[in-house]
Formats: sequence, structure tokens, C-alpha cells
Amino acid sequence: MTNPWMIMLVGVITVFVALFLIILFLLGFPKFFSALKKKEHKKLAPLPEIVEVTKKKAQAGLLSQSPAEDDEELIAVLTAAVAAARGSELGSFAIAQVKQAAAEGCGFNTPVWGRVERLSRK
Amino acid sequence: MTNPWMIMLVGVITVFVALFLIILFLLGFPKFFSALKKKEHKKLAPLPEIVEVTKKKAQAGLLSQSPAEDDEELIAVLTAAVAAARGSELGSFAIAQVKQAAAEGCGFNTPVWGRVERLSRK
Amino acid sequence: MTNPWMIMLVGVITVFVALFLIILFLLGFPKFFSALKKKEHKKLAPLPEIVEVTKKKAQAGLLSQSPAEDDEELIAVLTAAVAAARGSELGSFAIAQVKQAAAEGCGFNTPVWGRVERLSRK
Amino acid sequence: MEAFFSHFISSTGFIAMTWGQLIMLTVSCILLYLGIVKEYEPLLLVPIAFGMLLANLPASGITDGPKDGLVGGLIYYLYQGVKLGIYPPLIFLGIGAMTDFGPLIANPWSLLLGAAAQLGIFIPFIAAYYMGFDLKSCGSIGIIGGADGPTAIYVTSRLKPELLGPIAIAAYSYMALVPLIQPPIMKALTTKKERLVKMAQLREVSKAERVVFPIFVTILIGLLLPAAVPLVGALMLGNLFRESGVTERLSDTAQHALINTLTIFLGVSVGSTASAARFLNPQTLMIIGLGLFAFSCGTAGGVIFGKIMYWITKGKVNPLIGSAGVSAVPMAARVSQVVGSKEDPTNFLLMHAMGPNVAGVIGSAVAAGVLLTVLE
Amino acid sequence: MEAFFSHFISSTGFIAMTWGQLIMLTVSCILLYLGIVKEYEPLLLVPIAFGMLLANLPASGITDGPKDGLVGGLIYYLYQGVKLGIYPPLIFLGIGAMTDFGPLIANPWSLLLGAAAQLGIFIPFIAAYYMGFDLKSCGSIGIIGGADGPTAIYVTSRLKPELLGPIAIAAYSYMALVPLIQPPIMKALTTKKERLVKMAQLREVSKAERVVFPIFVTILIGLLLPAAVPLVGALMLGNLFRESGVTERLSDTAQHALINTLTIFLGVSVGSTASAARFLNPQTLMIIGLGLFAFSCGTAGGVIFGKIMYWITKGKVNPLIGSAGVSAVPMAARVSQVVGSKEDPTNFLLMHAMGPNVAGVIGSAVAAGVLLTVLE
Amino acid sequence: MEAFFSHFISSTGFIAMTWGQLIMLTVSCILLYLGIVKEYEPLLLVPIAFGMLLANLPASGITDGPKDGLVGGLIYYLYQGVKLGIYPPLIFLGIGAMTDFGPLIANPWSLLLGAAAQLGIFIPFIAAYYMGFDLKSCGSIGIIGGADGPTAIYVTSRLKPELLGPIAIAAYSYMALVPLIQPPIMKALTTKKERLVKMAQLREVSKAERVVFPIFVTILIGLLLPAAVPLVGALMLGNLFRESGVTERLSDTAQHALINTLTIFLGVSVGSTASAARFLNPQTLMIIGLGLFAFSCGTAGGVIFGKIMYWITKGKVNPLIGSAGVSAVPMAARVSQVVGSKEDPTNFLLMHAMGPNVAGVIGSAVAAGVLLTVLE
Ligand code: NA
Ligand code: NA
Ligand code: NA
Repeated sequence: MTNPWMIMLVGVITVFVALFLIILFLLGFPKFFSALKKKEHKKLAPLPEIVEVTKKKAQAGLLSQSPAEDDEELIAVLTAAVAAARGSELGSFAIAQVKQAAAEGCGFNTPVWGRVERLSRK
Repeated sequence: MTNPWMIMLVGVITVFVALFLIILFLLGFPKFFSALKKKEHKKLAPLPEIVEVTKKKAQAGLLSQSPAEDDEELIAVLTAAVAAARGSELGSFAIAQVKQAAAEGCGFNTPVWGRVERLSRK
Repeated sequence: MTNPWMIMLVGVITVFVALFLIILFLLGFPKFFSALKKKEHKKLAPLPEIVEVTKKKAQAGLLSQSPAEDDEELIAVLTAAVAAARGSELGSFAIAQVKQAAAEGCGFNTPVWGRVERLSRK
Repeated sequence: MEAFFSHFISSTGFIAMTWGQLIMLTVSCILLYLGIVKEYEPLLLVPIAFGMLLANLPASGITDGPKDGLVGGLIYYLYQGVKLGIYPPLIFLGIGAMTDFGPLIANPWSLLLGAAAQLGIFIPFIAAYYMGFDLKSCGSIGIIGGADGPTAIYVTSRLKPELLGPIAIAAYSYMALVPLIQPPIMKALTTKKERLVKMAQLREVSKAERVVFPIFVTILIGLLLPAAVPLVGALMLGNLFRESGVTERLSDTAQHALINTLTIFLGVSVGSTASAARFLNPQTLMIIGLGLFAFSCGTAGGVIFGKIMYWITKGKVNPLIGSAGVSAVPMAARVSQVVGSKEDPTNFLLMHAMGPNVAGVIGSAVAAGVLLTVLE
Repeated sequence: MEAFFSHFISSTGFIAMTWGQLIMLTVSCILLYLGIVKEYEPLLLVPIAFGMLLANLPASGITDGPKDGLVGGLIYYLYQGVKLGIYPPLIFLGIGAMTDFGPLIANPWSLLLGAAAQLGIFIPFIAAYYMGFDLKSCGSIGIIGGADGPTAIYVTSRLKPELLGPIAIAAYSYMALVPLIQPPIMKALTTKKERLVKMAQLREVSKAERVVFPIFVTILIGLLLPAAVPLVGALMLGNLFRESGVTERLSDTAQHALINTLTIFLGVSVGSTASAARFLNPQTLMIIGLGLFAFSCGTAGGVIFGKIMYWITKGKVNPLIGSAGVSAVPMAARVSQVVGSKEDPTNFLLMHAMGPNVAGVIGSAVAAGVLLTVLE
Repeated sequence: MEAFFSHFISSTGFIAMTWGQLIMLTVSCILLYLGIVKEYEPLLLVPIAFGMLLANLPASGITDGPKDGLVGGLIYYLYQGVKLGIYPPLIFLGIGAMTDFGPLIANPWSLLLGAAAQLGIFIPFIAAYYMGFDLKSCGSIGIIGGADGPTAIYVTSRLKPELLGPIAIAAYSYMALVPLIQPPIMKALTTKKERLVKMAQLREVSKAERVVFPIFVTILIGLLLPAAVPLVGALMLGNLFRESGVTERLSDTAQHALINTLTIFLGVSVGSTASAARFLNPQTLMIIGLGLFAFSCGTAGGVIFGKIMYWITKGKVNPLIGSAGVSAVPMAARVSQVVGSKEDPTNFLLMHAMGPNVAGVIGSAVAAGVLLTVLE
């Protein structure tokens, strides 16, 4: 293509077409996702509390640097409590665990107790 | 150059000359900048208060994570207040705005309200 | 080597041998280091207090951002006090100083007073 | 020994210095002044200006390639990331991680304003053609009107690397000057009644929408315009890191260590292309002029399309948000807010202008894809 | 003009798209779903899936090398760090800085569990051989059972780069699925009595031990198996930064900016190797199947050796910690804890399982060294 | 099968090991001990020592270049940043962002002390010449006296890369030993009366001065000595990021993620040049000896010039601050403080010594420029 007017025409049209296709897509969002949301609410309902408890613990650990023994007990109690209280199938529980780790952004392979251990090292 | 003594001579002289030129320059600093300072004081006088207000807001937002509505209102009020109170030409006001953003180190393209929005997302 | 069974054999044996050698080494740790620890305790006994004082100061400076004058005085007093109180040979004292800097993670070449100065700049 | 010293002195830069270099050193100091004191896009203008300064110190060899067994200069190596098109997409990764597409998702029609403002690319493209530039230069000049640094540098590095210096400097300077360039155009093109329009509150956008958006846009734009994939893909990957909620580590690094490092490298090496020999010629002045024209066209395009939307919606859209379609995030959106609040201090256009503002980034990436497809 | 437009349209990806690419785009979206919604190893699955998505957008050229004077695509350059074996060891540097070898030092015998679980590498190696793969492919497939991403990528990039896509995806997917894969195997191989064993509290580990450990392991493994030096050396250097107490700056950067940046680059470029042409063939399905087999073998190997230790120690070792020997830090250790606490909620196996867990990382690096020595 | 195993065993490092490598492993362990336990410049000594350790594990190939279609080793690629002169200036960027030139601006005359201490470069240069080293080696040996790691590595990598190992190790070791090396020399060269001088409080330095300083120094040094531009320019750009107040993001990254990453890469790859074959020879001992001589000369040069200033100012300058002119920031300045406070505990020389201290960095960069101009 060497005709500048043609390039301009192609350019302007492409930009409008591309962005208009995105608009079409976005206009469908509210309906689609409001339907999706209701399902999610049911599925994920019990999760937040667990996450919250762990987060509080994590923050407490990070801020107060309490001794490792306390934290370890806390984790043990927490784990046991959750396992006991839910008495549910292993799969879902294990994934909830995984969820917490990721949500806290600890990432890769330092587990919560690893960090606790680290913070409390003398 | 292959004569080590000559290299040494050139080296020592160059180091002293270079650093002495810097000295000459630095000796002129106090006079030059004390003159400059007076001018600046007049020009920039009204700025600090604006910056300060915004900074307080930013810190508050960052620390307390108050709901977005409050912050948005605060920004709206702040913006309106500044605009009204100054009743000044657009240019200077706009640049003052720019100044704040940079000073807070938010950088690139995340505006204050973007961050506020982000912090308060549920 | 092109016999997969041979490769497997070599692999499994190598893994076990390698990790077993580490085990042998680790089994010697407790004895070796408990002996070492006693020596260290004697040598390093007076250090912790110095480090602690400086750390408190550093934290105070970082959190409260108190004026530079105060901090400088504090450093001067601290330095003088330590020097006076110990009245010891220079070498050990200098190294204790170095130790503090590194322990605080300030690293490279920004000294404590550099950071203090920086925090308090208007 | 005299010969010895005179030989050494002849190797200093004082002797080798040309008038052009002296001028360029002055220009770089002015740019540093604008960046530091006037705070015009300092994050890029400071590295660019310093790179320009370093490149115009005679005889330092800091931009020279390797030869005769000697290794090249520092900036020669840093420049490879520009030349190979690596830095701009990775900077877009960081920008994506910093960008909130929420206002755009809440008000999809604002994408049209982001499209209209790309006239700021194509009209100067034509203008440059009739001023005698070859097509590749025209594309590089036009992209200034995209008001988006990494896009401008990416396109220019592929089409016309010789023009990197003036184009990058024009793009970043005018982005900083948006608060001065846009308001007169906005006022001239709108009526008081239009400027007084208050827009309806935006709806809340869910996390799921935010996550699906970058994935979808990548696929759509990627299929429509393969040449835009590096820019759009990186922008959207960064945004996905941000919005997915499970990759905060990556989002954080993309927004800080990675983008800052590459900004330094990009700025210094782009600035270094503005050597006296390359920079000081009539072309540069024309580019600087066309850049201003480009920003004006973009602003006008957005505002005019805003007026069209005002008419179609019977007064529900304030045309002032159209000017934000040029990108220059978030300055252009702020200008909409400021101009609007001058008419009515209780009118809060900021969030509404953020939609066209981020749409402008996508729009200019698409326009860049067209130019690369047609001209590369 | 018609010809003009039709030419332009023919350059879009819609036309060039193959069925295979469509399938791969769907697969990448499924992987994004697993990564983001199911949170299966999102830090790597999201970049990998997005890289796969980008590589399967037709005609973008983002993975093409330089030719005819044109520079290469972004991912071509990012991929060099995989091809040259640079990213995986540097990611290991960060992992080393994040790893606490304390539980291993406190209980050295757990290293044997980390060794036994490497059966998950060598049994599938044999299986792949009899399924018709050549030896280098067998090595790459076997290493999936190491349950360690950087090791798998490092080995595969040296032995059989063509298989990087399926192998990396299998490795990371199964690592995320460890909580589903392991428990049935663990229960099938152990008695209730074994699962109820409570282990003695671990002793405290001093700083000196933590510092000497990485230095010694590097020398020992380095002498025994030179090919493992890049992986083991980097892992241990990172750990030394962490434990020395005097290089916190370096440890911090290795754990954040450096590992995150390289994770993005590695993920995107590894994902990009999964183009339709390479990925969609019967081999891939076999690899996916063998990967699951590998994880199962590793788990079984660890648990069975755990039973042996249970017998030898007369009931002092709970065989459930054996499954943690596959690596997949820290998921596999958590699974030991969860399975154990299901039998007795007051049994706390986490710390005990961390020993075999980090031992598994060393074990698979050693196994990788053997495969590289024998097959490269 | 026997042959099989014996073949495999012959590939281990135990067999290939030489006495030299065993000695070097011991040396690297000693350096790790000095870095970690004695805390001698641990941020560089730990990576250097670990690089040395890795390079002396036989047969690992970690420093080998690519050949016969096989890719090179990890450290071969990391080393390219040293070889091409990229790491040292970028590390200087970070150091610039960490350096406060305020005390120097407040007391310009302290620059002369930073100049005088460069005798620690040029006297050993002559000494090395008469000990039989060629001129390029002399330059590399002399630069140890600059007491500045990146400068020493930059110069050596350009003049005599074979000597990188011993020179880097000497430079960093003696920098850590400054508190032991300097005091006896300082006391021997000064009288009690001189050491008791209390200096006047430094004036306050404004932001504008801090901003103009790096720009001006870059231009001046750049014109006077083009070869010093990469080092001085990077140092001053980093300082400008710090002082401008508008580029905190860039300053932060330069001070952390960037400098830490490059410190790891530089340290490991510099350390890896100290292979047994290269390191264990009489030259190394001579270099170690000349390095100590260099530090002593630098200290003496600074103190003697301090005495001259004491005479000229009639007792207003304490000669003890002269020793800080060798660089080794901030250790040398602390030594001035400590030696001064031993005579009078109320004498506070720290801030006064910081002037010569940072002047020494500029001074040795200038000296490096001279050596590169004359010898490269
Ligand atoms: Na734009
Ligand atoms: Na493993
Ligand atoms: Na020096």
C-alpha cells in the first residue's frame, strides 16, 4: 500500500471496527455476569470466613512477631478446627487451603509456617 | 603512551584538574542559589498547602482503607474547593495538579482515584 | 548409555548415594555445632547490646521522622558513649561498627547518617 | 613530553566538541529543567534528557557498537532492547498492571471516543506525506498523536529508528503539555450547555468482568490485527495479573521493579538517539510541529465525536470527556474534569473521562498495528 | 480499492486461523480458568496459559525469529532465557531464598524419603521407553515426576525442547492437583495404625547449621554430579543469601523482583511453545497420561519407603510424610498433614513432612543431573 | 555393566578434581567465612566466593561457552554483563541513587582530598611496572587503590580480564579491612594536635544545589575525560533520580531491585574467573600484596594532603578526614570518626569525612578514565 489516503481509510475503519467489536462484547457483560454471580455465591459462601481467620493470624504474626510456639499452636488448632467443624470430603478442603496460600500472596514455596518460623528465629 | 611515569603524571594532574574544576563550580553555588531561592519562594508559595491536603488524603486512604465513596467525595470536594477558592486561570491550576501526582510517586498512569478505587474494591 | 534399565539403575543409585552422603554429614551437625556454639557465646557476648541500641535508634528514625539535629546528636552521643565506655582497642570496635551496618541491611554505601539526613530533608 | 600532553589533551571532549553538540547539551538541560522543575512527565523525560546529554558528550563512545575487538559502549547494549522491540511491550505489561479498565467496562460506548481520537494519528500522517516525508516516516510521525509513549517508540523503532529521538521527545513533551494544549480546543468546539452536562453514575463492575475483559480483548484484537499482539497482549497480560487476584506478586513486580528498570533503560537509550548529527535538522522542527498538530487533531476528533454522542443520546454525554480519548493517561482525563468543573464546580467528570482515556490506549495500539501491517 | 481491502483483510488472523489454533485458544482459556478460578499454581499457570494464547493467535509473528533484516518477535527474545538454560537456575535462586531447610537438617533421615520419591522419575522413564519414545524424550517425560517446575523445564530445554509445552503444563497442572492425586494412593498403601503415628518434636536448628548446609550440599552434589551444579548451586546460593543473615538485600531481591520477573518471562515463553502444530498430537496425550503416572509413582515410592522406615524405627515414623518426598513444595507436605489429621485431628505432621518435601527438591535436581549426564 | 558404572563414575567431579581446585574450594570457603561471620563486605564477598566455589567444582561446565551445538553454562551467560562492561555502570547507577553528595557540596575543598588519595592508584601502578607486569596489568592493579569495586571491575574487564578474579577479591577484601589498614597509617602521619582539630559545622545544602551538581559533574568530567562517561554518567544519573524529587520510583528501583540483581550476577561471575588454573600463580600473590600497598598509599596520600590543608587553613582542617578520600564508602569515613574520637570523644568528624569519601568515588572514576584512555 502506498496511497496515504487509502492507508488512512483502512486505519480509521479498522480502529472503529475493532473498538466497536469490543463494545458489542461489553454490552453483553452485565446480563452474562449477573447470571454467573448467583451461582458463585452459593458455591463459595463458606470460604471467606476461613480466609479471614488465616489472614488475621498472618497479620498478627507479621506485626507482633509473637513466638513460634504460639503460632504453631494456632495453626494446628485452626487446621484441626476447620477439619473437624466441616467434616467434609477431603478434596474441597484441601483446595480451600491452597486458596488461602495464594490469596495471601506468599506464593511459590514458602508455606505459612515457613514464614512464621522465619519471623520468630532468634 | 608507554612510559609509566608519564602516565602517572598525566593521571595525577588530570585527577587534580578535574576535581579542582568541580571545586571552582561548587564555590559559586551558595551565591547563585541563594539568589535563585528568593524568586522561587514567591512563585511557589501557594503550592505546599494543596500538596499537603492531597497527601494527607492519600495517606489516610492508604492506611485506613476507608470506603471509596468517602474518598471520591473528598476528591470532588477538594477539586471543587481548590478551583472555586482560587478562581484562577486554568493553566497554573492544572500544572499544580500534575505536580501533586508526581510528588506522590504514583507515577505512570495510575491516577489517585484509580488507586483509591483499587484499595476499596471488595 | 542406551539401555533404559541401566540408566534407571544408575539414576536411583546415584540419588540414594547423594542423599545418603548428605545424611551422614547432617548426622554430625548437632555434636559439631554444639561444641562450636559455646565458643561463640564467649566471643560475641558484648555485641548484642550495641546492635540493639542502634537498631532502636534506626527504627525510631524511620518511624517518627524526627528532625535531623536530634538524630545526629544521638549518633554522636552514641558513638562517643560506646567509645568511652569500652575504652578498648580500636580494631574490635571498628568491626563492631561494620557489623551493625550490615546487620541493618542498609548495605552498599548509604550510611546511617545518610539515611537520617535523607529522611529529614525538608 | 609536550607532544605527550598535547596528545592527551586532544583526546578530551573539549577539542572534539561541535556546535551541534553544544546546542544539544543545552537542549538536554532544558528538558531536564522541564522534567524536574516543571514536572513534565519526569519519569521519562529525565532519563531521556540524560541519555541525550550523555550521547552528545563528544568522543565518549558510549553509544558505539563493538569493533576491532573492543566491546561496545553501555548505551549501545541498552539500546538493543529498543531496537529489538523488547522494552515497549514489557513496559506495557507494567502499565496494564497499573490500569483500571473498570470505567471502560461500565461504559462501553466510551470506546468510540477512544477510536475517534485516533484521527490524531491519521490526519498528521497525511499532512506529513504532503510535507515530503516518506511513508514510514509519516507513520512514525502520526503515531505521536497516539499520545502513548511505548506505542510511539515501538512503532518508530520498527518503521524509522532514525527518528526515535525527535518522536519520543515530542510524544512525551506534548503528553506533559496536555493541560495547556487541550482546553482551548475543547472550549472552541463545545457550547456552554454541552459543557454543563452531568453524566449518570457508572455502574459497579464485578471481578469476573475485569478478569474476562483482558483475555477477550487480546483474542479479538489479536485475531483482527496480528501486528498489534505484542503491545495489546502485553498490556492485557499485565492487566490480568492485576485483576485475577491470584498473581499479586507478578502484578507488583510488573508495576515496580520491571517497569522502572526498563523505563530507565528505554529512556536513556531513546534519548541517546538524539545526537546532534541526527537531531539538528529541519525535519526535527517539522516533526515537533506535526506532533503539536497531532495532539490537536486527536483532541478535536474526540471532542467532535463526543458532540455526536451528545446529540444521539439527547444530552446524556458531556463532549468534554471526548478529549480524554487521546490517551495521555491520566492527564487527559484530568483536563476533562478541570474544564468541566470550571463551568460547574459540582460537575465530576473524572471517572467518566477515564473510560475514553484507557480506550485511547487500546485505540492507538490498534492504529499502531495497522501502520505496522501496512508499512513494515 | 476492493483489492486493497481484501488484501488487508487477508492479513488478519481470522482468515489464517486453523482448527488446531482454535482448539489451543480454548485450551489456554481452560488453563486460565483453572489458574484463576481454581487457583491451580496460578503464578505459573496464568503466564503459561497466556503465552499459549498469544502463540496461537495466527500470523502475529510474536514467536518468530529475526529474518530478512526484520527483528524477531517479543517472545522469541524472551524464549532465549529458556533455550540457554538461564531462567530455571535463577528461579531456583529465588526458591532457595524462600526455602527453609530447617526441618530437613533437624531430621536428616527424611532425605531418604526424598530419594525414594524419585522413583516417580525413573519408572515413567522406563514406561515411556516401552511406549516408543526416544531416550531423550523419556528423560524429559520422567522428570515430570520430579514435581518441580524449574527442574522439569531445565532438563527438557536441554534434552527435548520440542516437548517443553506439554511437559511444563503437565508438571504444573499435576503439582496443583497433588491434593487430589495423592490421598487415595496414600490411604491404599498405609494401615490405619500407621497413619495414626505421632512423631517426636523436631529439635531446634542453629543458624550455623543453616549456613553450613547449603555450602556443603553444593560441594558434595557438585563433585558427585557436575551436571546438577547449575540447579543445585543456584538453589543453595539463594538459601545462603537467606540464611547468612548478612545479605538480606540480595535474598529479598532474589525472592521478589528477580524471581517474579523471570517467572513471567519463563511462563510466557514456555507456554508459547505449545503451538497447535506442536501440541496437538497423540504424543501430548501420552505425556499427559505419563505425567499422572509419574506423580502416582513418586507418591507411592515415598509412602512405601515411609513404611520401611516405620518398620525399621518400630513405629516412630508416620509413612504419610513419605508422599511429601515428591517435592511440589509446600502442597505435598500439606496433603500429609491433612490426611494425617483426618485420622486424628490432633496429629500435626506438617513440620515433619517439610523435611521430605524439601529433600524432594534436592532429590529431583540430582536425578536431573543423572539424566543430563547420561543423555545430553 | 561394570564398564557402564566405571564410565559414569569417571564423569563425577571426584575423579577430575585437581589439587588446585581443592585449594580454591578451600579459599572460597574461607572467603565465605570472612563474608558471613566476619561480615567483610558480605553483599559482594558472598556472591564472589560462591562463584569461585562453583567455578572450581570440576567438570560442571557452568562457565563454559557454547560449542558443538550445546548451549553454554549459566555463568558463561551471566559473565557477558561483566565482559561487555554493562554491570559496573548500572551498579554505579544504584550507588548514585544511594549517595548523598551534600557534605561534598557543603565543603568543596574536600574534593582535593579525594584527588590526593588517588596516589593509591598511581604509585602502585609504577610499582607493578617495576615488578615486571605489563602496562595493562599495571593499570588494573593500580585501580585496586581506588577502593571502589565497580570501578576496579570495569577497568580490569576492559584492560586485563584475566586478572578479574584476584583484583576484585583484593579490592573487596581490603575495602572490608579498611578499619584495620588505615588507623596505624593515620596515626603515624599525624600529630596529636592535628588529630584534635574540631571542624566548623557544615552549611545546609539546598535541593537546587543537589540537583544541579550531578548534571554539571557529568558534563564537566564527560568533556574532560570521555572514557569516564559510563561510570561518572551512571553514578550521576542515579544521583539525579535521587535528588530530583520527581523520580522516586526510578531511584527506588535503582537502589534495590536493579543493584541487587546485578550485584548477584556480577559477584558470581567475577568470582568464577578465579579458577584454579588462573588464580594459583605467583602473580596473584603479588597482586594481593600490591593491593595492600595501594590502600596504604591512598590512605597516606589523603592524610598528607590533609596535613597540607591543615597548614594552609591554619588548623581548621583535621587531617584525619583525608584518609576517607580513598572511597570505600562509608567505611573510610567511619574510620576517620573513630580515630578522631579516640583522641577526643566529643569530636564528631563523620560528616566532614563524608565529603572526601564521596569525592574519592569521583576521583577514582576519573583516574579510571585516564587509565582507559591511555592504555585501552
Ligand atoms: Na491514544
Ligand atoms: Na522432586
Ligand atoms: Na577512590
